[in-house]
Amino acid sequence: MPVRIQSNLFDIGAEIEAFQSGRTDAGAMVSFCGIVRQSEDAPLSRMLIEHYAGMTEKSIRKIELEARAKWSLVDCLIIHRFGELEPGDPIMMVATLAEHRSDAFQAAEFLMDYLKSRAPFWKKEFRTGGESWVASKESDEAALERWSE
Amino acid sequence: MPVRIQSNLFDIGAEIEAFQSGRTDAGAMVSFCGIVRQSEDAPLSRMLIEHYAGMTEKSIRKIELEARAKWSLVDCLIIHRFGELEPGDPIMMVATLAEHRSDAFQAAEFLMDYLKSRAPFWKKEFRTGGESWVASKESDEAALERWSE
Amino acid sequence: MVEVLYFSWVRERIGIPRESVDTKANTVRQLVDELKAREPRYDMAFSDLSSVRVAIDQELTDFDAPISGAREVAFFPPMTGG
Amino acid sequence: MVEVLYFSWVRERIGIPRESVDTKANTVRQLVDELKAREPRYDMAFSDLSSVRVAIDQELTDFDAPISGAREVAFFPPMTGG
Repeated sequence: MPVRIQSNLFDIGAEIEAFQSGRTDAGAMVSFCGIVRQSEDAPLSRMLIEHYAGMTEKSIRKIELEARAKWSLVDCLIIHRFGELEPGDPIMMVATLAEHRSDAFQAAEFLMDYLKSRAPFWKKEFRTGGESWVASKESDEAALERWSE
Repeated sequence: MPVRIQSNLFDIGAEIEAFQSGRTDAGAMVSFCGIVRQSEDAPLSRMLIEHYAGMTEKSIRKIELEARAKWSLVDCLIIHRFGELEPGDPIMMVATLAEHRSDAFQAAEFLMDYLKSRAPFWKKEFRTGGESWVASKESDEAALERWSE
Repeated sequence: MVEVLYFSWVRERIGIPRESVDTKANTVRQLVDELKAREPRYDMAFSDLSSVRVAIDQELTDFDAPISGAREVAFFPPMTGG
Repeated sequence: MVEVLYFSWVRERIGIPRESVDTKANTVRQLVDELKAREPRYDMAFSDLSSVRVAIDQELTDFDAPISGAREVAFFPPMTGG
């Protein structure tokens, strides 16, 4: 169950390939990748991601254990970057391997929902008009509720 | 909106990389990959996928148009193989690019649910004990209902 | 004349992937009845219609659909893609 | 003595990423009140507690949590990972 917190760029395709290749025990793989999105209205020059080093990996491992308790997973992979990023760069990725597709999909969505608002990362955007911290969305907090039944 | 129906093996990582690289207009990418799963109880030697050549691409394009009408997608990719496959081989993949993660996730799940039971493919498994056509699952038919609200 | 196609175990039971059929049937169900009357292998393939699906001109439909004007009628089990 | 950490705009407003604080507070809320009484920059950082989150020893908690025995208290805005 690899969890990696890194400032280095990573290659989505190579990570997915390494995660799945040679395995014959899973019928379904789901991946999610968050990418620094450019905007035409307010061009983004770069993004800075701050994190709480001592807490980050610990909180992500906790989220991962919850996912493994809720669904039948063969494996999962979580990579999240911090530091300086450019438009088009991958910010983070999650991949899940399961026997069946519904476990793989649900676990990936659950991991994403929790990483969004429970892992200690903060994004700052540098645009032509100035710099600002990305605000959390009410919809992200609301997304967590669907997992609490 | 690439749709490819092919007998050749494809490289999941390379496909995902080619699909996303150089793009800065999407903040979220979701991929699903179906893999020939090995079983310890009844070892699988190979899988054969038959399809209805005239209808396959047409039916997949129709499913794709429905997904694009329901969610805001930047792009999507669908690859499905036919012919002879080995354990561990990718069977098919779907990838979606969207501004936001919920569109990317939902469209990918929708595409998978429809490809499972509305695209004209039939799988045959060759095991030590004999060969048999994979039976459709009631749960796959039921999965379609959630999209009809 | 209509082109009739068979896939998966329907094809295996009937023994051929396709054939041209000269039919007087108005609906898919009538075409199935004509085929079943021909030979036991058709009767075996169509013994349980709840496990057979049909497409006319490459669009999924049902057994009550009219086949007038159809170029291609295909019979197969529920699909198992993905 | 407790180690107090600040992140994102809480850090920017207070001007430092961490400091050791000698405190008599029993709860997080009392610690915040002590800090606010120090200097305007703390008052500004903690002016709206509904937009500040707190972790004690790297576990998310709330402002009523006791801080006795805590080694590390961190303040930050709602997280925006993923």
